[in-house]
Order: sequence, then structure tokens, then C-alpha cells
Amino acid sequence: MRIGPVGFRVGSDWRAPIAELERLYADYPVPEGGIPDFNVRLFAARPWRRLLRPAVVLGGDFVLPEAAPLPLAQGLLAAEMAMNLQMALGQRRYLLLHASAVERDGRALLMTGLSGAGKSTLAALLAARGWRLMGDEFALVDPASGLIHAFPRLVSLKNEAIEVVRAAVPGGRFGPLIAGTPKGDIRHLVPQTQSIARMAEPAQPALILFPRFGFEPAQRALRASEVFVRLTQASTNYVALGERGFEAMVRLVREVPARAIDYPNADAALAQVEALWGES
Amino acid sequence: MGLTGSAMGKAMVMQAMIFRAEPAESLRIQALDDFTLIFHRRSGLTHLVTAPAPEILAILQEAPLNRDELLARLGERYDLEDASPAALDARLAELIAVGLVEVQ
Amino acid sequence: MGRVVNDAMPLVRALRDPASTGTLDAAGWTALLAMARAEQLIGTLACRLDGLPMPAAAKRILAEARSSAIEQRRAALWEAEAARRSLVGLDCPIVLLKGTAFAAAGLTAGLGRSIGDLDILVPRERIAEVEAALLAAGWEWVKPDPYDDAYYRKWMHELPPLIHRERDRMIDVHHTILPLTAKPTPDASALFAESAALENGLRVLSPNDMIVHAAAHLFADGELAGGLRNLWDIHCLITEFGSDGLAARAERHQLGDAVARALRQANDLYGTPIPESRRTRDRADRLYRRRLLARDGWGRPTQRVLRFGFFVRSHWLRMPPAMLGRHLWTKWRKGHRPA
Amino acid sequence: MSETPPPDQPDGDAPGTTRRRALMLGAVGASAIVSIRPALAQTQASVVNCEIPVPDAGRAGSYIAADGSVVPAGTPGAFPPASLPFKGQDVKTALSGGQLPGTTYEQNQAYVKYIRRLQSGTSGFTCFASLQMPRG
Repeated sequence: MRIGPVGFRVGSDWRAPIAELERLYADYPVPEGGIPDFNVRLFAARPWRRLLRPAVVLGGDFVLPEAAPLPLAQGLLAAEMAMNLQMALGQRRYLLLHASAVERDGRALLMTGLSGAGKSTLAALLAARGWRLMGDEFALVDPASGLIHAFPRLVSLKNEAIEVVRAAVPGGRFGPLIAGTPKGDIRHLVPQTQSIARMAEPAQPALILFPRFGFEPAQRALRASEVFVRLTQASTNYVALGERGFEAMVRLVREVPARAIDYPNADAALAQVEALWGES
Repeated sequence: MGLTGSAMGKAMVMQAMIFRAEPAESLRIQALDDFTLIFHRRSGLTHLVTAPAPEILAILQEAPLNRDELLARLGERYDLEDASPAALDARLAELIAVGLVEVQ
Repeated sequence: MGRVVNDAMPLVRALRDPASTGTLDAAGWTALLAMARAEQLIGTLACRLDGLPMPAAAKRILAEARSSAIEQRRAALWEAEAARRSLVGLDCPIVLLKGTAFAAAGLTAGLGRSIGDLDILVPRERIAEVEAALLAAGWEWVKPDPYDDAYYRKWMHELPPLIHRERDRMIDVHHTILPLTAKPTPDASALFAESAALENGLRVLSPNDMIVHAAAHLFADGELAGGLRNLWDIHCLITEFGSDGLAARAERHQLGDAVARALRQANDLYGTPIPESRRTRDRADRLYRRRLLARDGWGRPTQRVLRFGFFVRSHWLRMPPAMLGRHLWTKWRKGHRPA
Repeated sequence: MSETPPPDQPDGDAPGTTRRRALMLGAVGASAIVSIRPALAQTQASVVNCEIPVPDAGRAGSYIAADGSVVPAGTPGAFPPASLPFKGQDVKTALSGGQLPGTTYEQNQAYVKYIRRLQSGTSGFTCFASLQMPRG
């Protein structure tokens, strides 16, 4: 399957995770020329663990030695994690930012922050209000043009966010509820049609937000140096890209305004985002 | 280098050394705000620095100097509020540790 | 998915004869790229295939691999420079080994090669000074375990690994090219005597010693993990420098058998030019070949039993049986079970 | 591309500057340089699902002393090894004041000290390091 500009091939010792992927990624194209950028393999830690308490080890071109296996019931999550891992460790074409991205009028809004800051949730809610979802996990910066490329994989919703987004996206296509993961309950949402149909369209970055959930509404402008450090920490391949990465990052922090925003609930956040977007 | 022994001994060693900066073409320097970014082409590493690191590099790029010469040069160009050799030694040691300055 | 790929021959063929990739279909390219990544040869492959016609996706992936190799090379050379600056006051010969040496000396073996840790060789009698200077310059011990530490110091040919606390890069400081417990005893002083100085004062081994070292690493020490890459190094070195005087040099280091096997395998897999007289195979050659090629089209290791056999063999080679027993017993008591 | 790319020069040194700029060399113990380090993978996979064995596999069976150091099995006052590796999420909670599952108060303190002392190259280190990242 192809997500944005990146092709994947997923293999598994079991049929179930593949069947779920096939259903949820049905509308996605195949890798360019049939040659994927990355391979993902879900395999059993020991041959007998295929059947007996089946546990899925995340494999692929790039692996972390300390990733723990997941139960087979969480096979879809394992596949998503392994795909993310290939991007985090192996992506060299684009500067990779651990951020969600949405687009309107050809301009992109990037949101990055600590886990639980709500970047996936906010991106899904903005998409429900007409924005184009470009991705809820990674934003890809093209070092040559400075444009943001989409990586609209399945939106990963956690715990309370699942109900919030289900209410906001009545006709949404969801994956199965995966309970009891290391991050609590997880449910995947298939991005809206326009998000998949237009995934090859890049956008000009226009605003970078660092949201924080659970605080009274507040916002502050960030200095370029602080944005630079925060974004290099949010990038897994900044150093590996060398001078191309430096140029792309400098251009981003110089040209794109950045704000930290605190918000107590989704409605307040959406109001703040729309207001800041109007100014930018 | 093997800098061991007392701080006094260290200061005397620093005093005798000649310092050379990485050449200008090896550095991409971008002043952002109070901080300046330095991309070091030879190592591929990025350093975020504050004053007086860019000023020291600029002077040493003109010609290698020993510490006292460097201190004098800084004093000519800037209004030095704390012309302490020990502080300059500390700044030089940092620049040496990241490889932007080399002992000749 | 087309035919099943169950050994690494597609990778070997592509390296040996780049134009042969002209007949690959999408599945063939996919398998080739996956196994090249797994064998850490994708940068090398990218350099070999540069300029040949190929599908756009493969071209793009290989272009990324090439630029990634350039960044790895930059980081490796900088690491060598950092070590040089930290050790310059000792006035001690520092010989670069393996990938960093190939890159620093501008050899074909260095083209696109992935380079991990920095490996250096210093005279055994200077190793304590080197260790102290590195510790003073920001390197730290990776493993604080006293058993491992004592084991290293007593029996290994290198210091326990050090890592730089700011740059997160490892350095291995060797004083010879095989563990002291292994049967062959290479002539370390000869390694220094024939080494050549680079412009910056760092040194590299003579071409024949580079080949001997690569062969020792491959056949007299390791369990052949990453063997195709090591063998490619040997292929490039022989292609670039020939094999004159190599046999005598190998004998001097008591590594005649390992070098002879390396030559045969390189000739067999990569078509390396070697003298007719050195092509007579022995019965184990086929096993070695199967072990070297144990990789499938998903980049997965294959041949579990054979791999395990070579793993045991690697320990066997490094130490006499009684010591091996003691070593494995200590490791076992500490809960180190084979995976 | 911006219309006027900023020059690759530190500001303020322009030739012809008449008034001399003030400059501080700073305190001896202060720092004027921060180097950008390679960030480890900060995906869900690495941060929350990774594992930290206590102690690491190479020293399995050894005890953990109250100060977090690894000591021979049976050392008085030290704690036996954890039976299962800890999950990233548990460690994250413990690092911010919570308790590792199945531990007593003192045992938890010792284990957390051990984890804080993990070094690169030791198993569990990449997991610990990614937990330390300011964002995840």
C-alpha cells in the first residue's frame, strides 16, 4: 500500500492482521511501480507462538531491539507501529516531524507536542470541519521545496478521544476497538475520502502549534531558537539528513510562525486554532 | 592533550596553546535570536550557541591566536564586561570539545 | 508475488554484474532492496548501480541510500578526527581499521559502505594511555560489568567498547586483530611496521594486511553475520591491489587458511580475480557459501541450524575448550540463555 | 523560498559598526553551546511499548543495591532482580513519582535508580532514553 509518497509491503505469519489492513486501507493505492520503500514483517517470536498465546514481534527493514511483542489481538496496532518505526528510523527523503498536519487553501497547519497533547484528536476534529487531514503522526518536509507532504495513515485515537471523535464524525469508518494496549484503548479511523484522494498534494506550511491539553486557555509566541530545538527533538531523522535537514529546519523556523497553546477541552482548542489561523 | 592536574596547571596549559577555528567554509551560521545556529559541515552536527561563541570563532577564523591574544582582540572589538581569562578558557574548552576549535 | 527468493544470490548477482538488474521485475527489485538492507549493503549497491536504467521507485530508494551513505561516511571520518585530536598529545601510532579506513584512504571498498563503530589499532603497550586520554575527552564505558571487563582485559584483542557521551558513537580500541585466545597469533608489530600514514597523521594498514584482517574477521573470528559485506570488502581490496605477496603475508600472521578461504569465496560469489592455483575448494566451502547466502526476499535470516552451528563455532575459535566451558558457565549462571 | 534569504553571518559584526557592542564571556561553569543530538525514535512503538529488564540481560540474576548499582546475587540489603522486564509506560510513571508494578517502596527506589544509571549499549537504554525525550 502507499501512504502519501511512501510505499509499504506488509507480511505476517497470521492472516488476521493482513485482513484488517486490507479492509481499512482498501482505498489506498499500491506502491509506485510496485516497489515499496519499506518492508514490515509481523512474525512469531518462536515457531510455537504462532498458535500458543500468539505474540506478534515487530519486524522490518528497521527494527528497535527492545520493542516488546504484542498479543495477536493487537495485530493491527502492531502493523501500524511497525510502519511508523520504518518511517522513524529509515526515512531519508523528507525531514520527518512527529506532528499532525491539516490543510486548508493549500496551506498547512502543523501540530506537535507530547504524547497526549491531542495532536491526533485535534487533527481528526479539524478534518470533520472541512480541513483536509494530511496526517496524524508524521508530517514530511520536502528539503528541496520546503513544502509539507501528506502521510495520511489511519488516525490513531486513544481512550476518551475515541468517543469525542465518533460523535464528531458520524459516518466515520473505524477499525476494531483494541483494548488493553500499553497506551490504553486504541481505535483507528480511516481518513476521509478527500484526505486519501488528494494525498499526493503537498501544502505550504503556514502555522506551527504546540498544543497542551488540560490547562486553562492560553497561548504564547515562541522564539525561533526554541522552535528549532523543539522541532529537532520531534524529528527522528534531522541529524541523519545532514545539511539538507539543517536548511529545511532553518527555513521552517524562520518563515512559519509558531505558537504554544494550552486548552481545557476540544471546543476551546478548535476556537483557538481557528482564531490563530485567521491571523496567520 | 591529557589535561589533568590542578585548575592552575590547566590554565597554564591553556595559556601556552594556539587555537585555530574551523574554516568559514566549513560552517553555516544562522543567527536566530539570542541564539545562533552553527551547522558544522565536516561533522554534520548542529550546535546552538550564544555569545561569545560566534564572536570567538569569527576572530580565530582570521588567524590562529593564543588565549591572551584572543582576549585582547575581543577587548578591541567589543565592550568586554568581564575580561576574565578563566571564563575565556571555559568557552574555548567548550568549543574544543565540540570540534569547532582545534589546538594547533 | 512471483517466485520465492530463498537465498541472497540476487544481491550477489547485482553487485557482481550490475547490468543484470535490467531483467528484474517489481518483485525482483523489492527482494533485492530488502536483502541489501538486511546485509547492510544497500549503500554499496546504490553506488554500483548508479546511472543504470531502473524503475523510478528503485532509483529513488537507491538515491536515498547513497545520500545516507555519504552522511555515514561524514560521521565516521569526523569520529576518527575526534579521536585523533584527543590522542594527538600521546604521539602514538593510530591505525584506522575496517570501514573508516577504507573511507579515509579513498578505497573502492569504502564506496557507499555503511560504517558503524570506529575501530582503531594502537600498540599494546600504549593502550592504557590511549584509554585514559579517551576517557578524558568524553568517552565512557558502555558496560560496567566486572566479569565482562576482566574478561576483555585479559583475553580480548581490544578494550571493552567505549561510547562518546555527546555524540553517542562507539569506539573499539584494538591492539591486534584477533582475540589472544584464538589459535592464530597475528604479528601485531608487523601491522604497524607496514602501515601507511594519511595526510592528517592517522594511519591505515597495508593493502595485504587489510585483506588479512578482513579475512580474519570473517573466517577466524566471527559467526559470519554480515559476511557478504565483509566479503565484498575483500573483493574490492583484491580487485584494487591484486594478491601479490598476500599468501606469504597471511602465513606471517598465521592466517593462511582464513585468507585462502576468503579468496575462494570471493572468487566464487563475486568473481574476484585470484590465481588459478588458489581455486581448489575444500569440502567446507559449500557450507560457508550457504551460510553467507542465508537471507530471503523479505530480508529475513534463513538456515537456522546452520546459523547456530556457526555461532557455536565462533566461540569455539575464540578460546580453548576448557576456557570456553568456563566462559559459558559464567554466562549461564548469570542467566544468559541462547536466544 | 523567502525572497531575501538571511545572510550566513552572525549579526552585529557588520563592518563600519561605530559603537562597540557589549559582550559577556559568562561564568566559568556556564555553557554557551548546546549540540543537537540525534533523537531516538519517538513513535508509540519505542516509547510506550519498549521494555527495560532490571538488570540487563548481560547481568541477569544479579541484585540491585539501594543506590541502583548492580551487585552479586544475595548481597545483603540489595534487591533481587525483577522477574519480568518493565514496560516503557510503567517506567515513565515511575520516573515521575509513581511505583513500578509488583515492587515495594524501597525496591522501587533502587530499580528507578538503576534505570536512571542505564548507559548506552546496555539493554533497555534506548527505551529509557526515548522515555526521557521531552516529547513522545
